[in-house]
Amino acid sequence: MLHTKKPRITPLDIGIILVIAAALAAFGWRVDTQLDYEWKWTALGQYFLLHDPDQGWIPGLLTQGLLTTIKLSLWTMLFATIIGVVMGLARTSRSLFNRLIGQAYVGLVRNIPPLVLIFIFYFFISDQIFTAMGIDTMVRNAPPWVQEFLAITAAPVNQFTGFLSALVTLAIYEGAYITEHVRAGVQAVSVQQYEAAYALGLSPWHRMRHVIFPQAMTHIMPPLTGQFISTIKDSAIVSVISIQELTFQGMELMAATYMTFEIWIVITILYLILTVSCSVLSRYAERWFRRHEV
Amino acid sequence: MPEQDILPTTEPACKKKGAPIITVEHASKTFPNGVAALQDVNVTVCKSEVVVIIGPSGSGKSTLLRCLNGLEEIDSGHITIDDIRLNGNKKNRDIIRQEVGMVFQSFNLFPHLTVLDNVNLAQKLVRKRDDKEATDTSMDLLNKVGLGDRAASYPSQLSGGQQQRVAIARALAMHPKVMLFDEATSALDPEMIGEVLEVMRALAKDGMTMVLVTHEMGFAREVGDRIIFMEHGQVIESATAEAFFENPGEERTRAFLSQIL
Amino acid sequence: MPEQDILPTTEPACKKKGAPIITVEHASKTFPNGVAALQDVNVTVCKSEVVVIIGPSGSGKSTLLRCLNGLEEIDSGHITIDDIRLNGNKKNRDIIRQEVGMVFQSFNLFPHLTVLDNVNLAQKLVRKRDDKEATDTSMDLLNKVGLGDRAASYPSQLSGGQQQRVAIARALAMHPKVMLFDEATSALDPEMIGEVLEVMRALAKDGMTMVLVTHEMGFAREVGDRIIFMEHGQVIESATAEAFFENPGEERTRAFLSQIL
Amino acid sequence: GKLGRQLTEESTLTTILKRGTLRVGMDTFVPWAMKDKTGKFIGFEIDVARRLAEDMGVDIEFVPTSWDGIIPALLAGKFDLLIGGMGIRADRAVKVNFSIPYYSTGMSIVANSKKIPGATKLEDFNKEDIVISARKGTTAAKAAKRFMPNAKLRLFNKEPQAVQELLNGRAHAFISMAPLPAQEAIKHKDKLYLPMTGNFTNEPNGIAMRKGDVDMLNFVNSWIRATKAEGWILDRQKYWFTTLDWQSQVQ
Amino acid sequence: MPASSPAIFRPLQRHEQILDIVKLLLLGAGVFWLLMLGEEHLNYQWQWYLVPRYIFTWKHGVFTPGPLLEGLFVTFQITGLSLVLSMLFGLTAAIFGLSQSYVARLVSRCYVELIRNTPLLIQILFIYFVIAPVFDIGAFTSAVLALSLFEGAYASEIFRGGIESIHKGQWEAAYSLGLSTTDTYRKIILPQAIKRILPPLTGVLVSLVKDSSLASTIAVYELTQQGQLVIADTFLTFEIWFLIAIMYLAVTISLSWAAAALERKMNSEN
Ligand SMILES: Nc1ncnc2c1ncn2[C@@H]1O[C@H](COP(=O)(O)OP(=O)(O)OP(=O)(O)O)[C@@H](O)[C@H]1O
Ligand SMILES: Nc1ncnc2c1ncn2[C@@H]1O[C@H](COP(=O)(O)OP(=O)(O)OP(=O)(O)O)[C@@H](O)[C@H]1O
Ligand SMILES: [Mg+2]
Ligand SMILES: [Mg+2]
Repeated sequence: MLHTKKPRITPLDIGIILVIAAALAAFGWRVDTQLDYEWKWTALGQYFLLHDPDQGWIPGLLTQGLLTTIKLSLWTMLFATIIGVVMGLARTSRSLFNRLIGQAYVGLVRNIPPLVLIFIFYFFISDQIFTAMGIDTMVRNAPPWVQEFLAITAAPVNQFTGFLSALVTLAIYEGAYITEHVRAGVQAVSVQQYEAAYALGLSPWHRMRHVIFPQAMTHIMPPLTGQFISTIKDSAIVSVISIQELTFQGMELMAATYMTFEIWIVITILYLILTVSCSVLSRYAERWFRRHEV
Repeated sequence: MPEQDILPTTEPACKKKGAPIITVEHASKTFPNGVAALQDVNVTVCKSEVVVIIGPSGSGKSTLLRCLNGLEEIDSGHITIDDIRLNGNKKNRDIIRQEVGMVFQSFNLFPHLTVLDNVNLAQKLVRKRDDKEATDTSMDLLNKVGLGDRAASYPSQLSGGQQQRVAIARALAMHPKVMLFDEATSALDPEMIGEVLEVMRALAKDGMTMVLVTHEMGFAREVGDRIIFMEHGQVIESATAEAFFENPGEERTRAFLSQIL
Repeated sequence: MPEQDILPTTEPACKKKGAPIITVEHASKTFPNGVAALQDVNVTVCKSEVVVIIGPSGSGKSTLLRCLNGLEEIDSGHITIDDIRLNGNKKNRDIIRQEVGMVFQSFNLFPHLTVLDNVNLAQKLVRKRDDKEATDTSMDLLNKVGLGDRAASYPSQLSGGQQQRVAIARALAMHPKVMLFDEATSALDPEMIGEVLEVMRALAKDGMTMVLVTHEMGFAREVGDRIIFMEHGQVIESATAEAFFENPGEERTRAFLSQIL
Repeated sequence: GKLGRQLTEESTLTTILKRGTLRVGMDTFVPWAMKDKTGKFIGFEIDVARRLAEDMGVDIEFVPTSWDGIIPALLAGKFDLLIGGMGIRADRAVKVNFSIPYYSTGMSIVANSKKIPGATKLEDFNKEDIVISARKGTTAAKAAKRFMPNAKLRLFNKEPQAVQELLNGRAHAFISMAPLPAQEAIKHKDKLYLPMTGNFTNEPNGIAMRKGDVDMLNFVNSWIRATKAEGWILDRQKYWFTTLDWQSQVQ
Repeated sequence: MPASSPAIFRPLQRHEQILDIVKLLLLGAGVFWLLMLGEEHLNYQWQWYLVPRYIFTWKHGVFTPGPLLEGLFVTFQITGLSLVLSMLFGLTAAIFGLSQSYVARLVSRCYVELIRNTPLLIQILFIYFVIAPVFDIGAFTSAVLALSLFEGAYASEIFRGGIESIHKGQWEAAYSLGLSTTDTYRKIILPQAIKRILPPLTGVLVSLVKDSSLASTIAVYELTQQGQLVIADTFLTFEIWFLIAIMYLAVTISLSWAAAALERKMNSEN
């Protein structure tokens, strides 16, 4: 579309405004007449911050859920990036073996609904692996300061294995997408860069580490930050295996209070705040990675 | 040391200049798509000699150059550089890559590194020089190519001619015994070509062994000790610059020159 | 009809040729980035006149042409074509677009349509001609530009010169009153330029009003009734082709011509 | 002998005592188990589980688990006991061991007074154009299928969603374990009513655990007998199911 | 050797390829063995023989689809309807986003950002429990609506990218011939853009199949919901979940293959 004119009101503007106004009016009218619902916005405050006679001000249910969502997303992103980088490099490697592994991983994970993946992982794979590794006993017998540390950075001891299952599932799921970003990023670096590195006598590791990967990062950054936003969103799905993150806490709260609408709206806004601030941050990160471009 | 008698008659016996540093014997290469890019090529380059390869497009000039530092492998024949055989042995190849500097037509600077880091990188990683030593070498070379003041710039902030000079400095920083230039000026504007040719001229004067592919006949004539004319993957003629331009031995060469000049 | 007395003295009063068909009065345009591409431009083009605009790069030639068929809008001043004002009124603009044909430097053929469909499309959609009528007109024009036998080809199967001739036929099929050519030959190889110039020459002979931007001084001199020289968004000189090349009135024009010729 | 000692050694009971924590699986289900304002679990089943842990002399830990995955989670060892208002049913007993019932309850039904006014018996709901909402995987869903095979069944992951469906007038009735339907009818007097007082099924509820652990089963059964005899369980049942005193803890 | 790998890599020799494939098979066997080990530990009673009846039954020559097959069919219905609708939403949002109207651009931006920045699970539940009762929309329709709004936002970005990738000269040429904006879209821009849009759009289709599983949370009887119900009835937890995963895989992978074939065909046409 060519923008030949300065902005001015077009018939389309008026049409859209009318349609939106009509839709809102219809919604308002129907809510008023059809839906029997008692709004209780003021009751929401205590689910954010609560005054406890013994402990003073403590975070409410929703705040706890929000914190868990943030922690889970951060860890997931860390591990997903590691997985994605390793698998992405495998997918661009010369070895057919590596490429096949990468391909099988991506093909499998990206073609199964995350809901189904989570159930399978939660009940079957992660459970076996964690039990075999004795992680649960390890955490329970850890010194208090370690437990304290885990509680702050991840989850309290009693929810730790569940958290870990969710983390592993999500990391594997998001990792498959990051793998593809990494592959595309690496392949976007021109062959000439390989040749120049080669002609200077750099070893394959140095070539990757100092020449190819830093350049690939410029291409990888935008989709990677996009994936971080997806991770925050996708983490909602682990509520089905009762990880006490934002969506789960919200649903628990609805179960107890029946303030369905208020809570859905608040949760949506909380997710929006998380993801939007994330995309603002990512814009800075991208700019930093592009600093060599004038 | 290769035996002199197996070389074809067109190849000089390195009398004027030093001992042979590059010998290519019966080298052939066919790409997977069936193109025979090199067919029984024999070339000898002596120390401190400047050899210019010319020939029509697709004649195998770039392929020959790329084989010389192991970017491609020949199918049969031998390439020996500074007494080391390029025979698929990884160790040999790694040594040779360090001895042979290459400057590409498209510069191929690392865009994410500053000019200084571009020149420093391989010195530190391959030659294991410390930061100070590497930077000293780099700044010295950058000053030589007239870019000492742009050390902190990124490649994208430089003109094409400046970029190409950085690429030359980068290759020189490894102290190679041989420098290869593949159409090092053909991506440049006329006025930028001048800058780069100046640097190459200085190198030739300093006694650097150089093999260059170029379409600039004037330059070839000026700096080239010897001219090699290729076509269809074969060496058609190899002669001193003077002999080549004044009195080409082959009919084909004459036809080519008449078109170009 | 614009009043004649507001025109600057360099503009002719359309004595030799027909009545004025294009008048540009005090036209100015500044792009959002602050570039003043047109500054108080006054131009009159008479019926059947061939006006050639020349000038250094960035002088506003393309912008002027694009304003003439409403691809850009001027900020102030007036443009009148065939008694219709281009004043931001959508209906006027649509009429003018149909009266004014434009041929672009980069051809801009529709790659997913055959040559015939390229020429047919606007006839059917805008002029509402039925298929037979449109095809007759198209084939007639394609034959005229020497491409009758390529009607079923796709643009990608044609050479640049052929594509440009299709673009001309496509514009002509709308029976425009004025044709605009923006460097219609500069994307072409020398031998293809010939083909296209031939077509334009024929058009000029047939009495088509044409405004063209070109860097081909030889051609400008040959077909141009009048030459307009622009710089920095201003019309520096406007004179008959003969006067312009033999005896340019302005110092700046002389400097420009001495560089080019 | 040796084998007996090994069995004792491997019993969950020993594991719990060694670990010092009893892990109990449940799912949110008002007023059986839910979170209070501070995020602590409260409810009838929670009280039962706490008391059980107390009597064992160990700490308690709750593992909230989605209802449709709760039996696999038990099998997978995510918790030791399932104390979540699980009705004793033969098909479930194929997979897990049930204790003796510690209390009984039954299904009851609540209807929307606008959509289907004046219904008094189950047959009123056994029609093709009737929509009944319930929770996925519960005995309520089973009961609905058995008693009202003609009605359409709409199953959700959680009760509140099923109740919301009823309140929104998109379902005619909601079936769940008593006393939830009755409590809902009280809360929304103007919209909901109880077609019949009392329950239309009677279901014994037991504590579920993994198969093949005789010691654990025996222990739990003994505990139930003793606590029931004390009258404590009935007392708790009264507090949670017939009063609404606990509401202030939630809102 | 895919064309995308840097040319500097020597192509693999035949024996290296075979070696790598053997390595992969060994790895697969190793993973399988580990799984079997874990399974032993699990003490789970596998009852695969009970599973087929939930897919379909074949009695006296009469074919009766089981709940899972019926669920798959509903999944297809949701996917198909959502695909059509999401194309509509996507195209509208894309054209709004590219239009000159300020309000249209704002609406398109808000729509895309809002949808892409909140979880789909929340959107589905929100639409079903908040919007749908107001307008009296059913569960199936709500699912379709939520999914198509969601994928529509992604499709709109694909459309926008495809349309923007068409050279500006095409617009100019069309305008200078006097074509209207609508005609230009219809006859010039979209026919060209479609070739660049179609391959990434097949990705949307695969996402739709996958994401439709979330409709199970609002009581739509699609594949996942049917699976959950079968599990609730039979406690064949692992068998059914694995089976469902395989069913989804079969659908999505064949879609991906079809998409790849389509893309190849389009590339070869040019
Ligand atoms: N990687 C490759 N795969 C297949 N064929 C190749 C490859 N590289 C070069 N060729 C072919 O080998 C022949 C020689 O190519 P080369 O690049 O050496 O020519 P050149 O003399 O450098 O030409 P120019 O002057 O155009 O650079 C050409 O026909 C070319 O198409
Ligand atoms: N869309 C635009 N936005 C901003 N500036 C523009 C735009 N189009 C052109 N310009 C600027 O306006 C000035 C005139 O441009 P124009 O294209 O008319 O020059 P020209 O005479 O056609 O030059 P050339 O001979 O290179 O085609 C230039 O400085 C150009 O950078
Ligand atoms: Mg070459
Ligand atoms: Mg121009």
